[in-house]
Amino acid sequence: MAQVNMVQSLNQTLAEEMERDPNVVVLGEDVGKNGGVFRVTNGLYEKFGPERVMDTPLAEAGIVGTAIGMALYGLKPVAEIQFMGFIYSAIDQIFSHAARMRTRSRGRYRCPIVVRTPYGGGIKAIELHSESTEALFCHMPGVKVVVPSGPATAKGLLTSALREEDPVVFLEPTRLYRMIREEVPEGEYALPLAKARIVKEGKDVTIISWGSMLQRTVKAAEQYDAEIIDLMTLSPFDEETIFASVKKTGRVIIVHEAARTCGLGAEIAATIAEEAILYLRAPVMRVTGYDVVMPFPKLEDYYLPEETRMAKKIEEILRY
Amino acid sequence: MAQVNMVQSLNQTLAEEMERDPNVVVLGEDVGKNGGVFRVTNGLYEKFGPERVMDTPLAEAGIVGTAIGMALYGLKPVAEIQFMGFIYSAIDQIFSHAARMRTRSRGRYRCPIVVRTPYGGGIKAIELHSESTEALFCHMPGVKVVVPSGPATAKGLLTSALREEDPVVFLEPTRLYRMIREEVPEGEYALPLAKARIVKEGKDVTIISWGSMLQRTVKAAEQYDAEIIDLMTLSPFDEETIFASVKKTGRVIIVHEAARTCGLGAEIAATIAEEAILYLRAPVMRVTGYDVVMPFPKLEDYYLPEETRMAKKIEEILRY
Amino acid sequence: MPEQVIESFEVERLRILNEKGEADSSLMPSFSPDEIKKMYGLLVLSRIFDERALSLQGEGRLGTYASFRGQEASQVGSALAFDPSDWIFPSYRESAVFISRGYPLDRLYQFWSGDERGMRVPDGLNILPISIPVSTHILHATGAAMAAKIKKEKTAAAAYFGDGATSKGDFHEGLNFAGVYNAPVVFICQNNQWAISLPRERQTASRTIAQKALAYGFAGIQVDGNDVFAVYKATKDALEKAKEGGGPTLIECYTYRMGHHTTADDSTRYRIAEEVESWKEKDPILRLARYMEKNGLLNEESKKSIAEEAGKKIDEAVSGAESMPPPDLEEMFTYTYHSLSHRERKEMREISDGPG
Amino acid sequence: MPEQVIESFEVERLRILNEKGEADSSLMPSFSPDEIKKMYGLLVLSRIFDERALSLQGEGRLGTYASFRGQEASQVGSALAFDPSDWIFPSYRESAVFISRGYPLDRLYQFWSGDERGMRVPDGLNILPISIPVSTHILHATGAAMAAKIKKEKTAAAAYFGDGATSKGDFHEGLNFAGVYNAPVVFICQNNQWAISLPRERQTASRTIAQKALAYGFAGIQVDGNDVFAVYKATKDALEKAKEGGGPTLIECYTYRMGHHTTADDSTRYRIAEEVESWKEKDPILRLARYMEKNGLLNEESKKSIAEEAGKKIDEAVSGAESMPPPDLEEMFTYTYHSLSHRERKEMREISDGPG
Ligand SMILES: Cc1ncc(C[n+]2csc(CCOP(=O)(O)OP(=O)(O)O)c2C)c(N)n1
Ligand SMILES: Cc1ncc(C[n+]2csc(CCOP(=O)(O)OP(=O)(O)O)c2C)c(N)n1
Ligand SMILES: [Mg+2]
Ligand SMILES: [Mg+2]
Repeated sequence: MAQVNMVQSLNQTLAEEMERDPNVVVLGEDVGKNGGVFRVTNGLYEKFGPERVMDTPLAEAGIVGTAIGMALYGLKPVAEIQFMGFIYSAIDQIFSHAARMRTRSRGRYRCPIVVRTPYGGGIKAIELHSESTEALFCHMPGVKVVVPSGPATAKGLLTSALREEDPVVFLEPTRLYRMIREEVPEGEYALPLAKARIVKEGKDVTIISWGSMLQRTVKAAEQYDAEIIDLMTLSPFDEETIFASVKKTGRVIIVHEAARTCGLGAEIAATIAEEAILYLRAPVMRVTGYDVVMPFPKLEDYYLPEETRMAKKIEEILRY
Repeated sequence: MAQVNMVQSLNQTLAEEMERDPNVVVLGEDVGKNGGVFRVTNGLYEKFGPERVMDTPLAEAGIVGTAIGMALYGLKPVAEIQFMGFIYSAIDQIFSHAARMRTRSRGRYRCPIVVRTPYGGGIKAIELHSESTEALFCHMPGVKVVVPSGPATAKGLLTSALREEDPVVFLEPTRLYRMIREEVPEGEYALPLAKARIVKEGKDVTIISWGSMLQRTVKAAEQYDAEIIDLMTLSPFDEETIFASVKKTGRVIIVHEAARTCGLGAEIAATIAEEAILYLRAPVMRVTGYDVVMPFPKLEDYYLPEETRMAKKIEEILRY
Repeated sequence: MPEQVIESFEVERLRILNEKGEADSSLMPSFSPDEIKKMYGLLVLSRIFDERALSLQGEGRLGTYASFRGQEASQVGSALAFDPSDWIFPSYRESAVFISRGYPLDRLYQFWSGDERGMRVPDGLNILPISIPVSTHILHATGAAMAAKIKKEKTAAAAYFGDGATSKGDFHEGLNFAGVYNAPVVFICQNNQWAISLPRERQTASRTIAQKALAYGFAGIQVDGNDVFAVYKATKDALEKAKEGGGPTLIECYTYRMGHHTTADDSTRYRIAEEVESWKEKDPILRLARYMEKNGLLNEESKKSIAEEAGKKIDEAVSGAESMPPPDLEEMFTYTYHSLSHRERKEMREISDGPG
Repeated sequence: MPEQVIESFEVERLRILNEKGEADSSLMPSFSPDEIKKMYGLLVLSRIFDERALSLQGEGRLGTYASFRGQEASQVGSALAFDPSDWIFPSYRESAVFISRGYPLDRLYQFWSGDERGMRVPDGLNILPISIPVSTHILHATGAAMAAKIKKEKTAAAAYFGDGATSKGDFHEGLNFAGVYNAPVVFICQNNQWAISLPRERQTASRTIAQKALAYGFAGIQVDGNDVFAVYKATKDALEKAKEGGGPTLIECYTYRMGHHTTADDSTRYRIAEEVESWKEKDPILRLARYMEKNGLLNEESKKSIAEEAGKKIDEAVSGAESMPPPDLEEMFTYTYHSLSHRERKEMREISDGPG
């Protein structure tokens, strides 16, 4: 097993799945010769040629819309949206078509596209290059939402996404692309979707986190006997693992980078309150981004939840 | 005061505000001669002419995007999206531009557009004519979301929306357009945004509802000593009124038509749990649409929350 | 080279059959008498399907319905040009395309009665469910055509849409991708002069829809959309070109929506009766009938028996549709994902606990 | 009329100043020597602004930056054609448009250093903040132009965008609305041959960008984008036409992006050095300098002093930008809405309780 970063891991996974399944094709802006602006598709163009690695015109609805057509025809398209901030013009294609093709045709057609996109802040980028609006997609039935938090989960989850029957929005935490190196299993390695992962067991508090925030959460909780859950699939999310942990700890903090209001944290909190309130020894708490437009680099460190803010919340909930 | 339905009330309000403020213009598909497919803009074209009541080409991003340009130039555009199911292709313009113009320019520019759209099911319509995805817009800082529940609130809220400094997504419950007639104040009548309304006071349970669901909620709760809150502005929503009621009743049910997962109900539940948990005598419960694509007419009655389902939940929470 | 003309373009219009029923033999595709009779039969079947749908709707037996009266030649003529292996991406006004493709008539009525099961396309039939959001399915046709090319299969794809659909970004992106990838796709615009209440001249300032193809580097052609022969020929030519690697084509079928936009619409609010009246003489069925009568392919008697036969099929379809049992509640959940999510399972239990 | 040509179109290309610095006097707008010197001054100032930005970025003193080297004539030439009352909707590569419009240079650097306050456009200056999402701001220009028309004000609006932007739906919808409403708007496409790594030929199959205007029923023209006179003239003509009620124009400035896409890009991955090399001779500043030298408007000495003066302005701008105090944390909340929401107030309190 080699030590690789997330970009390399995603890149290898794509290459392996393209090798395995001739129907897998990649499309998006600059994914070809340029290998993607983050190099996630590096070398695929050279290896699989322009028919399977398509540099597209600059049109996000076009990328997702043609991917849908390809999927209907029998391909397995992996569409890259260059930054999550540019997915909004493709939302109509995702919501009105990809998510509905199966139900609209009562099962005759399916639409197993994967829409990959880097998300989240912390890379000192300009406007709309730091979005984390995963909750929008979690609200839409028919779409799955998946987020890895490191090189190994990136491989396991992308492999599964590429073998899924349903459309998947696959969010890649930009800040972590090159930050973490870890051992990634070689060969076939698939992590089941809709299953969370317990990163660290603990008794005093459950912290639920994902993607960009996981690594910070783990650090922030080092001093505590915290159980840390990496949600991995955000929709549909793994209630079972959460409930089991809540029953054990009685305290829950949810951490996400997205704005608080109507973020996925709200749904998790509401679900726990509805179904596991008797186990709670404190209110479910959230550490999140603020309800403002993600600021430019000069202020982004104040926007993003970081360890101090998380630790404060842990203290608060433990005192409760 | 005359007895009017919601279509008439909205229509009169638009006419009055257009009379008052020459900068108010209306644009959208079929809003001119045809008066809108639901006739909300009926007669405005004849009264104010084609420059102030613009039949646009079929292009939702175009409608909202040009409205943004008009707002920047100093007009007060009211854009109609024919059905909420077609707003998705305009989401990019709303999220990436309307919501950010003020912050992007540090206050030099503002973007006070109103995007009106009929939402919700119950009119036996085909696909994408029954969406209720208000939560998407509540997750986006910089946008306000407003929903009337009857002819009078329609006037009061639309008047305020038309005088707002910020972009407003104004959702009109299609099912109620012609269902309810009530007295609507004549002349100036503005209901403040971000303020909820207590429809009925009560002691045993607080039921929070809005728009399309309010009228059913009121009926369902008739037999109970329930306090019913019509939220009216969904973003930013009125926490104060909610907290005050929770303190009184200790029990909360939230009713919405949208799919449960990541609906606005989740945020309200999470907020209450975070800030008012000590007052709760039961978990916050939700009565919502299911996590499926809104079905066609043959099944829509089973999808939409109705009185029996609500009453059951009231019984459940009172027994808790 | 200061002021220099660097490009020049032309847009053509094709018509084979005029209103008197006279065909231009130099352009006429070689149809056998049976083929022409088949065309006529489908035109009539479609017309009766449409009329029946309107009356069923009036009786509350169907939901809101979109009539295609006047556009039969555009739909039947083009649909007949496809191979079974080609892929069709229709909009909501294309019932006659479904009918020409052999789609079960009862399922069409079932769909319009508000039942998703009507769009369970039979296996092996390469047509997509109706796309309700205008224009957005154009991209799917382009994508499917790109896929066919990648898979090196000699199939083409086609999207049907209206004049209104050409204003939306998806049209633009769909045609642009098609041009760039030289995809085997045919874009069939039924320019019926109206998009609900918006007349064609207010939809776009370009004088034709066909010329919009110039923006994407491929050919656009306008055809008389009430001339079933011209529509057939233009579509056939475009499909052949596509499959030979010649890339996409935009076909503008110049036609007219004789009815209201849908049964929920009242077109007298925005258009004058004279305009509708003036198109009656251009009726596509009338025109083909005249041609056939002139050429001994149709007489009063055969006309009647064709209509009767079609009527019978429609009767059967209606009773077929109306005798279908209502959908199970579970239907609502079954197709959201490949398999039920945890949450859906809980919700299904909630629902089956009792009504509401 | 079976097969009939119903439309024909031409696309023109305009150039006034050739690479040797010779101007076509029949097309040359009447500039005073001072006006030409002003143009030259702005070209040089812009070039130095750009070079300094690149070096500041290299030192970590700016964030990711988009160089416009090679496109100075397209930007300065067009920007000078506007009246102060006209409205400009720029993209991220238009620093020279901002500079020509009189935008404070220090604010530009401030913006590129990752500080929103840099896009606090000074009151009275009719230019919008940079639009990061490609193409989407085109609609705003159309909307503003529609508003000007509604308000019966003789102003025009203009959007700047790249060749890549023409592929997106917003371009289509923006131009189509403009055509339909005959709006006083000018669409200025800087076709710099690349959209990050995608060459122009793969962006669209149409041979020119200019011809895309045909789809919307108005004129498109290609100009030599490295010829500041031609760009000025085309823009001026289009603006005048717009204000006279003649409707929109699409101007394709045919130019070249000499640098990487941004400082985060490495263009050697996808394009060959020879191509870049071949455009050096076409440099817009070089070309104007040659013209001016030929016409006694520039010599070695004045050239040097213009450059020095520009350098000084840039020095001042950099130190101005770098001496600005960091933004308050509250800044993050202040501009979300007209006034703080309840929730924002709570969150602000949370943040000011202490770091993080
Ligand atoms: C994206 C979208 N916007 C709006 C609508 C509502 N709508 C349905 S049909 C229609 C007009 C379509 O006109 P056209 O494309 O000419 O097709 P036609 O109805 O004439 O066949 C409109 C506005 C829709 N279905 N989809
Ligand atoms: C909607 C959107 N998609 C993708 C991007 C990422 N991106 C930034 S610039 C660019 C290429 C733009 O090319 P072009 O329009 O030719 O302008 P140029 O950069 O050449 O000036 C891309 C893909 C973006 N900013 N916005
Ligand atoms: Mg039409
Ligand atoms: Mg470019």
